[in-house]
Amino acid sequence: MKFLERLENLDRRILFLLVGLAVIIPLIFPLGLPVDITRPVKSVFDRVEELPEGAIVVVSCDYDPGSEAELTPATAAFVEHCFRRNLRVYMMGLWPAGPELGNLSLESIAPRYGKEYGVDYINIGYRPGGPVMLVSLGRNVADLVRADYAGVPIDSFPLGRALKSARDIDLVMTLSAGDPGVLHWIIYFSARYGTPIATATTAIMAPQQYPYLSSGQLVGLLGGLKGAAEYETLIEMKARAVAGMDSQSIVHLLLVVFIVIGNVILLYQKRRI
Amino acid sequence: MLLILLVLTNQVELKAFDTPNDDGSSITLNWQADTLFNSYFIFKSLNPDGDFEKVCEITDRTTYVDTNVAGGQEYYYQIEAYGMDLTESSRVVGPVKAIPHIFNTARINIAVFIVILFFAVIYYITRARRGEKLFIRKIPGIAAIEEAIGRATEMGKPVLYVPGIMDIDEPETIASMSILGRVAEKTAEYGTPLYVPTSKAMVMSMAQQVVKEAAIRAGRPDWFNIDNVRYLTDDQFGYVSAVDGIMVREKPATNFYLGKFYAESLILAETGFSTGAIQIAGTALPDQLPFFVAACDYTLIGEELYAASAYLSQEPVQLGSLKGQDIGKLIFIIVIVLGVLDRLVGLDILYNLFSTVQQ
Amino acid sequence: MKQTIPLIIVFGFGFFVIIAFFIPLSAFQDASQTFETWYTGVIAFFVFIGIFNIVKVNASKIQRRLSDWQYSIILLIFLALMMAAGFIGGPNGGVFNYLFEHMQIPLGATMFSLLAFFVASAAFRAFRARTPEATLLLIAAVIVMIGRVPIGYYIWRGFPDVVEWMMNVPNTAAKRGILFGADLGLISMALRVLLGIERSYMGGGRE
Amino acid sequence: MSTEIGVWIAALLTLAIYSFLYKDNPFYKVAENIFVGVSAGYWAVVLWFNYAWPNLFEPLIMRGNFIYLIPIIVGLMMFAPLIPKVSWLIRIPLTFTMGVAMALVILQRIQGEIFPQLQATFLPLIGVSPMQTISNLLIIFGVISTLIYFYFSKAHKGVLGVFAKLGIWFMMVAFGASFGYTVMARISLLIGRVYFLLHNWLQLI
Repeated sequence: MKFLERLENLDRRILFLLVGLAVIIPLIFPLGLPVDITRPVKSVFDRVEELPEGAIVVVSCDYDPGSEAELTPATAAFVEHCFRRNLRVYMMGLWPAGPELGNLSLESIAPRYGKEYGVDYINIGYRPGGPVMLVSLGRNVADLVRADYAGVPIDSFPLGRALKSARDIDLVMTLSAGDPGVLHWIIYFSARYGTPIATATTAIMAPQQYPYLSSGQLVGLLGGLKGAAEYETLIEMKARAVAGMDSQSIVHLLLVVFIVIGNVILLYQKRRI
Repeated sequence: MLLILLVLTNQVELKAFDTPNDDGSSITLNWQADTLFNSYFIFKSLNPDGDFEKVCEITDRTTYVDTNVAGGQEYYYQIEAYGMDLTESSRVVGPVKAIPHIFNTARINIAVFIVILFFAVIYYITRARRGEKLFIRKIPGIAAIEEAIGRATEMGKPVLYVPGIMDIDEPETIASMSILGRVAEKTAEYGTPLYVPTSKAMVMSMAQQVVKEAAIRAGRPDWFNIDNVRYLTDDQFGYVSAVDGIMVREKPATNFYLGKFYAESLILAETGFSTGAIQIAGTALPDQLPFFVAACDYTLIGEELYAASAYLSQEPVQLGSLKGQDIGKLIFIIVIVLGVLDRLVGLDILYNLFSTVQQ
Repeated sequence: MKQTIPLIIVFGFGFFVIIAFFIPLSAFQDASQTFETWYTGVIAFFVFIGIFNIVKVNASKIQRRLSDWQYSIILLIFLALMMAAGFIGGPNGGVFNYLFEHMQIPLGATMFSLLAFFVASAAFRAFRARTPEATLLLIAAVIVMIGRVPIGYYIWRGFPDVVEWMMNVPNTAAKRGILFGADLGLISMALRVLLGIERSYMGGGRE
Repeated sequence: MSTEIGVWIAALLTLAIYSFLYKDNPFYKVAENIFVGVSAGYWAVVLWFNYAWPNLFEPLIMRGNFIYLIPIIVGLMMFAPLIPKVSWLIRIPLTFTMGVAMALVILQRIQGEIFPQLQATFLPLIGVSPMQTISNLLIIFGVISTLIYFYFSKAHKGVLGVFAKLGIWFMMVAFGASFGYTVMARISLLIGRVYFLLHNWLQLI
């Protein structure tokens, strides 16, 4: 049983190497496993389906490049769905870099649906001030938003004029990677104005949202890259998120194997004592 | 016949009233009307039969808050509803005036709650101050803090104290600063070096004060080295990369991670583990607890973090507040049980009591 | 005075903001709002003492030729470069954005992604059935880990539902319990701070 | 392979950080110090333009609102420790911030967290499916026993001990589940970086 002892003191760099390979190989040679749909994702999808044409959806990009890997695919899939349903997208962000990242998705998707800036979608950019800002935004948008992200007066756009306060918002989608983010939207916005909030979060934050899902404070949830992959599947447009799912599966299996080995070692040690 | 019925049912019922719980700057209008209507003109006047001025047009809802009102002035309102080819006016309602309110009655539930909790804590603090002995059970993670400092001293290695990555407006950071005071006092006594890298300048300023005063209290003002309490960068991962560097280069024997953490928790804890340090973590929110629990030797969970500074101080007054918290928990449990029973019998009294959405 | 004035400030501003929350009169609302603005401003303004500290610590490291002092030069150069780019060219300036996009973003994302490796090493070490508690941790982790990925669905179609149930029921329950406890601890601590009973945060001694 | 300098810089920095997994080395040290320098500068600029300027200086300088001198002077007290005689003045901005922050935190946690979460725990036990009844009972039990675990002023013995133990079990299941749930996120990040290296830099996929 020398082998097990060696495994026990396994240099963790070997683990690291295996994890690295398990990610790289399936990316180059994809397997194409199917994706199942969970209820919180379906709820977001259904809510968007139920909205009447022309409804205003606030898409708040509350993330930064650190979580871009997880949230950009979700942003893209959600915006795609909104445009397909002819909803109006009002983009903003509680994090400085968020709206810039979100804009990349808007700009690449809008032309495909013939959407016009200022009419069908708008980006008002980064909105600093967290909680305080959210409260005043819900009260009166005009107090706070005078120009879009490029500095063009907001009144010069039909969509800019259409949104006056929280009452005009049919749904808020926050793509959230931390604070300020989904919690602030719930506490400072929804709790005050009753606006429905949907969210896509990093997978790390997802479990934390379940209490809010079950209390109805959240409409639905896209958790991590998996959530984005599910949404991509629901809108029948498989892209980057679905591609990453194979690597996910392999690494997860690898981890389970590690854990099993760890426990075999434990059993062996126990028996020896 | 049908037409008459339509006309009869198409009445528009308007209600105008002073907006509750505001500062006297608005009047709220609500109306009920048949779904055949899709747009409403709102008119307002200073006297019931004077000239009504159009205020605005509403299309998508049946409520409006008029904020363009002078305090104390009486107003009259009327609404015209438009449908496909129907028009209907409501009767004139009024007079209404906007009155400033001095207490937000919608928040009375919160006020009562705060008063009860404050009272519970203050009550036990007072009892403790009178010299009453209050029993507080041993909390393993907290007991481990002193041992861990002792271990670093024996090994002749420094102690690393990471106060989280958030600013002093986060309660976890404040709790961490309080614990830092106790940790610094101990390390100063032993003469063990203490590194406190921070991610926020304000936390650095506060930590410098805390450590300096602790050194003075321990009678070792010379031990305090201001450069050991330093600011690195506000950036989450920039900060982590530098703290990781400190860990592998200075090889501290004990790492404390107490405060508010996000994804960096596991990067810190795993790097710390690889250097063989004893690790004690503590954070209040559940998100990062699993990683600290998995990778650290001891973890202060949730409330234990806040209890730690009171516990470490061993001051009766502070311990008294822990007893007050326990009363708070008891209240929570009772409220939950009552709330469930309340729904079981279908009363929903408690359910509504804990509502916070405002109109 | 060194203790009293700060304690009066903490008490005064703290209770004012709490009371103003319940009084809709505009005088209270406006004052409360103003303090909130000031406070965000003051917090942000403090970053300059941080920058001052970085320069001081690293300059003295270079001067005293402490180990790895050469790297401090790199740090100071990039700090100066970034600040110059930002304050001269503005936060939307070209150089500023270029450095942000091609240095800070990839560095941050890569540092973050180290977690993929650390999650593996932590799982290998920690998820062993040593005690009943550790066993629960291990079982829950493995079920969710498999149930969350497509391959889990392949193995057994019920997996995602089990995962959802675990997230919805035991997970929600425990986290809610932790939240309630933590919030009580927080309120009690905040009260101790506001009343000046807890003052170790400002280096203050005992009562 | 990419011909863009920016992509090359990013790729090399990425590899330098990964080299830390093997062990600490000069490449990592260079990347680390660049990172700290660049990001500290970045945040100084962002915090100034987004918070300090609009909240303190713009009202004073552009609108002549002299009351804003107060917070600015309070803020400047951050430099007080440099002058030993008045070093205690640093406590003024610190305590001001804390006073406001603590009050806001108390209010928002009660309004936004405690109340809605309590409300959500008042779960229906009848009129739902039997499975849901069991789940709801478990949630209620779980919340209560977790709260009991945090009871400080009684030893965990007898009934209290049983509940506290149950509380620990609930927490362990929650922690395990959360850990398992987040593994995905972590892998996603690595996928993101590997995608960058393979796609944007090497252009293999």
